[in-house]
Amino acid sequence: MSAEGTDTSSTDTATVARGTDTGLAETHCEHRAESGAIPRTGDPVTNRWTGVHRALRWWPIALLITLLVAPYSALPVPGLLDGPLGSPGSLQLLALCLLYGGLATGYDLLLGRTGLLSFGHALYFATGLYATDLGMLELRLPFAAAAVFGVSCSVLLALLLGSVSLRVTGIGFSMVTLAFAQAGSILVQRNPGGATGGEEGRSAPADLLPSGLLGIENTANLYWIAVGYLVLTVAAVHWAVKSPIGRVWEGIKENERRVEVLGLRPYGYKLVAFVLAGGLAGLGGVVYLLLTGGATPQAATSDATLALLVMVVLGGSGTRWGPLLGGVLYTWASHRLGDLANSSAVADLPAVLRVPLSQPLFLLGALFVAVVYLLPGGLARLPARIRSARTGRSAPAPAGPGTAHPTGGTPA
Amino acid sequence: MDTVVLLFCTGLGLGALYFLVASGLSLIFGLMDVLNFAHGALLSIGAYATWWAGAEAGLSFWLAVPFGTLVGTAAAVLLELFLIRPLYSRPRDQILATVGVGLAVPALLMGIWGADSRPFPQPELLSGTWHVLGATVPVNRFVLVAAAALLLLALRLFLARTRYGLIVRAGVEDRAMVTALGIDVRKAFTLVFALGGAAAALGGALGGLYFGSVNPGQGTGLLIFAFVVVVMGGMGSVTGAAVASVGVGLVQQFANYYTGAGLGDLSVVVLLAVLLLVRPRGLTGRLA
Amino acid sequence: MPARTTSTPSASSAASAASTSSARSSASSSPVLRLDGLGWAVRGVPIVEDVSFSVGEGEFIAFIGPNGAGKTSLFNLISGIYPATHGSLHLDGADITAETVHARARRGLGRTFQTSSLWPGMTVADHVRLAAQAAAGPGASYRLWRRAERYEQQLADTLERTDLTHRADTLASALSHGEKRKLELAVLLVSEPRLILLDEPMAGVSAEEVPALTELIRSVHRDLGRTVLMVEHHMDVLLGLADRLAVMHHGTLLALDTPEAVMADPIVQQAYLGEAL
Amino acid sequence: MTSSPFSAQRPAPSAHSASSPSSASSPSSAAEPLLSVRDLRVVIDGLHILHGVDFDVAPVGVTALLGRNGAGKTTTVKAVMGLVPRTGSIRLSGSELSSLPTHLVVRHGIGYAPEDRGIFAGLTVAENLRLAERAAGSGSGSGSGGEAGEPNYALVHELFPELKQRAGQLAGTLSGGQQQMVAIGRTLLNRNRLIIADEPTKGLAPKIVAEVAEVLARAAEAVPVLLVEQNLALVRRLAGTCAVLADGRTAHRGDTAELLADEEAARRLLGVGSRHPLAGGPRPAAAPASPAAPVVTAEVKP
Amino acid sequence: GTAGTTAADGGSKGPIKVGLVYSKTGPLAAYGKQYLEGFKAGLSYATKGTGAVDGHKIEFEEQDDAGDPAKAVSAAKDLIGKGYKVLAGSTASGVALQVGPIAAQNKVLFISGPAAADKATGLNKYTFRSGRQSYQDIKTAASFIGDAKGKKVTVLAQDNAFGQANVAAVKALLGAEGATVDQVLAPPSATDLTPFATQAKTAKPDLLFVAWAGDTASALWTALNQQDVFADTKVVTGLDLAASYPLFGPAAEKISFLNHYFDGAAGTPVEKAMTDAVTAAGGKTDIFTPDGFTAAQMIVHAVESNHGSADDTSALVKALEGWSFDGVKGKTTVRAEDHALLQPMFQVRLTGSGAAAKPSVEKTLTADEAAPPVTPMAG
Ligand SMILES: Nc1ncnc2c1ncn2[C@@H]1O[C@H](COP(=O)(O)OP(=O)(O)OP(=O)(O)O)[C@@H](O)[C@H]1O
Ligand SMILES: Nc1ncnc2c1ncn2[C@@H]1O[C@H](COP(=O)(O)OP(=O)(O)OP(=O)(O)O)[C@@H](O)[C@H]1O
Ligand SMILES: [Mg+2]
Ligand SMILES: [Mg+2]
Repeated sequence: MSAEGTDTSSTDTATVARGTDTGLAETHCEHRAESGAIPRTGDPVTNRWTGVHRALRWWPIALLITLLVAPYSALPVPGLLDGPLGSPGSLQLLALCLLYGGLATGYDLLLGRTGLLSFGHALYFATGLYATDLGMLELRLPFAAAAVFGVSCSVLLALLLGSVSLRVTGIGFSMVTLAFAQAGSILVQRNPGGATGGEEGRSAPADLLPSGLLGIENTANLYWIAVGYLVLTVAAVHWAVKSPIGRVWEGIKENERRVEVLGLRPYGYKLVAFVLAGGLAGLGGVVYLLLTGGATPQAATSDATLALLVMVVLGGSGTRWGPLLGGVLYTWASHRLGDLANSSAVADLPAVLRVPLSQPLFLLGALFVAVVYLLPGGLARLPARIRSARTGRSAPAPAGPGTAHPTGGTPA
Repeated sequence: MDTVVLLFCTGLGLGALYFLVASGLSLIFGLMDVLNFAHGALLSIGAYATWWAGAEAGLSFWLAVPFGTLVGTAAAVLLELFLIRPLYSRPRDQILATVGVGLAVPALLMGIWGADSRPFPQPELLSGTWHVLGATVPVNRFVLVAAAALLLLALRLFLARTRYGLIVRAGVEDRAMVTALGIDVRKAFTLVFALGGAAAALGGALGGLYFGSVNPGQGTGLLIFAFVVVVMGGMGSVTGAAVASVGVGLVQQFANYYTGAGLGDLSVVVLLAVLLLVRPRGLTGRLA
Repeated sequence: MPARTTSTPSASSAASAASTSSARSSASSSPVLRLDGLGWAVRGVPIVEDVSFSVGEGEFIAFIGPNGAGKTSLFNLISGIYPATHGSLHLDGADITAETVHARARRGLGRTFQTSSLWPGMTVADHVRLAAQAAAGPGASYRLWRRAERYEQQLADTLERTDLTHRADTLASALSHGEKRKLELAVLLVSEPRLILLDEPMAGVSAEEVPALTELIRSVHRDLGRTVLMVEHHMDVLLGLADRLAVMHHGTLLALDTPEAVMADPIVQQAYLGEAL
Repeated sequence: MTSSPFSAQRPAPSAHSASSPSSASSPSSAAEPLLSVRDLRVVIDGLHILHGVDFDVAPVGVTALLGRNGAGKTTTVKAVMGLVPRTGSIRLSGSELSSLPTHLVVRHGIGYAPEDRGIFAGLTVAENLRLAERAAGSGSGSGSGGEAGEPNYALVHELFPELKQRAGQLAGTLSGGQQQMVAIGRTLLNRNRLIIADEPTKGLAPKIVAEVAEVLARAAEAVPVLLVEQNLALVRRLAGTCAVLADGRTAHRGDTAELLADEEAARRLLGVGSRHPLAGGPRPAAAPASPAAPVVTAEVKP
Repeated sequence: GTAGTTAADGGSKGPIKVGLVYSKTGPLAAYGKQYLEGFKAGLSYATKGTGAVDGHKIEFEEQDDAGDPAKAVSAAKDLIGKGYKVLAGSTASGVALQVGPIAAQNKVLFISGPAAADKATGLNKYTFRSGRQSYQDIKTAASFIGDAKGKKVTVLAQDNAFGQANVAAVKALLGAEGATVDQVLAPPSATDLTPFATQAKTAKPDLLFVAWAGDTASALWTALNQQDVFADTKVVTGLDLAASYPLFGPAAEKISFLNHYFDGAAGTPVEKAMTDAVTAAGGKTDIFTPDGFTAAQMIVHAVESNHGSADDTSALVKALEGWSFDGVKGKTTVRAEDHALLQPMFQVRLTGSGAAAKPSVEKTLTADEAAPPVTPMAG
């Protein structure tokens, strides 16, 4: 890709010089439309890895096809799933896994792509969930309209609260988002005007849901919706991240000040990320409503956000597939760890082991600590770490003996 | 009038409870830049240890509280040595690791002692009431206020008078220069964590008095308000945390009572948002 | 060291000289940048004090001064990273004292940082693309979706100019320090700023690479006609480039004059060069 | 170590010895060096700041570390202290320091007065000093001694009576010179084997410069000093040997007096007047032109 | 009665599969444990120790919902997908209200457990309950007041769905009888309840009904005691599981309790059978053991009426609607109209406080006295 550019350099100097006269950067960018010579370099990975890797590049498609046909399969997956792949129970669990994979991917738009540590993402998820449910229950909207209403509510709320909380940065931002989400959670619990049903939640009205989404025999449809949500989220996030805006996000994540010095206002870009992530979470709430048949306040708690955080970190924040992987694994684990916790294998253990092992949340917390500690970068970076360990080049050079430096800082 | 007095006194008590939790949080953040999500867990550990010593092991309340505080301190030291210290160079991972501990510890407590509240030993001396200007105020609120005031005083004395306090104050300003004077800052970190843990555990023990019971989620429940207090007080400032604690406690108590729907929590949230927007560095101006 | 007492006449004479002694560019044009009594204090402690001067179109001013003299702080004030606590700042006649960092950048103020300030996880090409996008304005982020290829030409040219073409797909974190310095310049160039602030562009660059980098900076100044302010400790580099030399000391502008005059100034020698022989 | 109490007062050589600057390999001091630094390299954020610095600190008197602005002097000193990640060898009387964290380096008996003084602005003067106290027991784990006994407040207060008067004042409100006193005072408080002072006269009024010089000279009687300094008059006055850094490398090592006497070498290495002949031509080496001159004449009393 | 004399061929016919979706872990794990113990005892009792009906063995699979409705829904779908026609459990109201509709959509029988939400009554044709509902609690509470006319009743509750429902129910019930009903609502997250205790005291009601759930109960009782609310007001609240008795602190003896059940409350033969079975299994009967027991009774009855088949859910529903039987607490009826479970309730006092607190029945309300009004069946 280097060759094409070479011969045009002299003319370009002139262009640049001409640009100077106009003074403002905006204008001269327009008159360089002439020679769109070099192809967009695209994904850097493709340039580094060729051949086999190019073929392997299609694995997401293969995976998607596998996911799509899963309901037709009676394949037993002992240990992983309680029942054959295509059974309603398995499909329901898989659908939840995929939903959370999508939610985590959306959340990582903030954490891993823009560097925003939000502790209040569950609020937008819960907004989509409750607004859709209430749209049907209270406004008697048909499902599709209620879903649009629900997602719009999340988007608007994200826009409103995002524009406030993004005015502070760092830990302040985390705390404000946490506080807002806490307020939301309290509001839901408080059952204002009987709307949210408080701690009991509200189940979705069966009469307003499409009949194809009701009943156990239609679990596959719900599953496909979850697949659709995941594909949509992943596509939206990947597309956005690859887009020019995504480049700005990456810049903001890595060095916000530097982006500002280029003349871009990070606030707006962060807000876009916040609203997009909020909207995707809201849409996730709609899917969740379908999957669980109702809205319950657990969805709005700060624990729900923490769960997303755990998923993202588990899988690998800022990586392409990590959050998805983390979301799927976490959801699967939190459903199946319960089985482990209740299994007879655990019940027969001495109390020192049995008591902690019978607490799924303990297992999750401990697992999380272990991942943070042992797998910096999450599961998605594991192959790269193994590869670099094998080739002997410990990639992120763990500072040599001379760098022993307890505080990591230098006198300013 | 007596209602206002009552609200004021109990609001102070609530603020004192927040301060007991937030002081350690603030101290740890100030020196180490670690937002300790496991702080609620330390509180719960202190509360359960006190409860265990008092109710199960049959110790008197006056011995149970130091015991609980000691256990909480030990837990904090272990946490610092084994979890935080290896992650010194990875600040965000430190936060995440404490999140994990914050999830695991309450679950463990639940596994051992069940999810239900356990009645907390209440010494006769502290279960009565005092009459203040026509209001009947529970004595333990004053105990909390006194404990918080003592803690504030002790922390200020520690910071002002002791060598380690000196190290902590200097470390907040310039960590590297402290090491350049031949001081092992890591020891100060462990100490600060221990202190924070002790304060949290004491908060847990006295929180048991306040709630009359202990349950696994108690610490985590208080943590969010402690965070709010720390941020409002200006991260790292113990005095700022004290001021913010009192403010939050009073606002919450009055708002809970006087607004029909009980908007106490919401008003605190709004207070935080407004304060951060007006003064992004909190009350005392340290950089958030 | 009587720095403070003597600085006033020295600096003010320099400021008055700015309009006349500005170099090859049209002396008649109004100054690109004008500082009036600019100052910045942290908790009452002055870091930059009462700095006044103006920069003519196409001029090249080099800043020298001991470590901690406030050179970087002055650049931070000019680029808006620090808010001025005193004085005012005009870019092309417009008062920008209260403007944000990005607003100033949109007016054509570009800078590099003393410590390479890049996006370690982004490729070289993406750095340049991002800068091009920024130069095209916020709206370009959206427009670019449709017309991304237009900017590829600009990308190729910039990489060519900074000799980074072969590193286009390398992550910034994997570059050598000299390449990072070049990339900083590339990022700067592609946004085609009107006024360039370079903070120690040679810092950490090995001796072999210094001449090439110097040439690059020279071409930016001479060939592209950019106005440049540069902090540098390498005297040989800046003496070959600068039209005027500014000496910072204790946060004040000790002197601003032709290199020859400045180097001959005993006060400067005293304060900066440690001349005592 | 205190065998040569007046080692700081080497007679300024009057003769122009034609020592070639390239013969930097052998330091002039015959004795075993106290601190010996070899191939010190520092990379910060990918920037190579030191590319291999070699120098020795003589066991007595003052050793100067010279170089133009930005040459890497401060970085070298920070690397010795372990304040920046470093590679290479740093040996203090035979013990290797290059892998030690800062506080252990200090406990080997090094007092450090950083370039920016490293004063804790929010602490009082007394507290700043108190923080620097190293009790005899605190060195446990450092292996070698180098510190014992009570903090020597008497010495500090004798040298800087002002610090006693201003004990309760917040250090941040001190003048630059007073802050410098605190910084140097901190290094004198403990019985150190080496004191590293990074531009201790920077930003000081001439009168104070003279005082600081005197203090350094006195300190050097008891403890060897590694001095980073731009004030060549001061260097000439105090330092027996020196090392000159340029672009993060050692460019010269040798006798200070010889170097400063060699007009051409001094210009080339220290950048003084090399590219721009000074207005009045080269000044006579013996005639100090700076206001810091009183240093030279200040009588240093034992 | 049962027809199953053929214990020998118990395994020869296809088993009846029952899914239990309840809180094995999570905040309500203690209730879940009681429920399960009761269910096992009830199954053994109703099948006369055979564990089979008409030769069809009753097999039950446990699924943990950890109190999370989403998990419960997944578990329910899993079970239904595996062909389960009968579900039971639901320790938490949220779970009952989410699983109920799933059961209806898939036409399986669902017998809700300890979940007290009134909404679960009349939720749909397929949903039943084996425990009491809030309204029955409130009726029991109201029974303390005697003639309500002209009396002043204050409800002290948390401002959440549970509290609001209680306020509404008391208003509907006692308001209609001529009492003036007002409320003191505290935010659910409020930790300092002293001001609300004074508010309740200032209201000077004849009867203070405290509807409280959650971790602040102890703080509330301490506050009420300290503010001396008991001096001139009758205070009524629900008596929860035995572990909670000490939480009332010194106030324990001053409170009038309404109670669903406590160990030894009923004194019926069925209760004895239950207690014996549970004790033999190493458990301890408590407030929600009867809910499990009753659920097992209902399931066995429904299957029995269909000759050992659970395939026709409508027939199961038919069999249960209007069924009256001897339950743990006495005569118990499944009301046909809305599937409310009419059952006796208790007025209880505690003697002693702290760990020594012991409950004793003051008065037993008959099933009819405690019956909730009929709710029209929703769907
Ligand atoms: N944000 C800040 N807060 C407090 N003090 C600051 C801040 N930024 C800079 N300073 C102080 O201001 C002084 C000037 O620093 P500056 O970075 O501008 O110096 P410089 O001339 O660029 O030095 P160098 O050549 O070392 O880069 C220093 O003493 C520094 O410690
Ligand atoms: N943390 C850092 N990051 C990037 N560059 C640095 C850093 N510290 C020092 N430098 C650069 O390394 C070079 C050497 O700096 P150093 O402070 O060691 O010089 P010095 O010889 O002490 O200069 P002076 O005499 O002005 O104090 C300078 O160009 C400086 O800008
Ligand atoms: Mg600088
Ligand atoms: Mg220096």
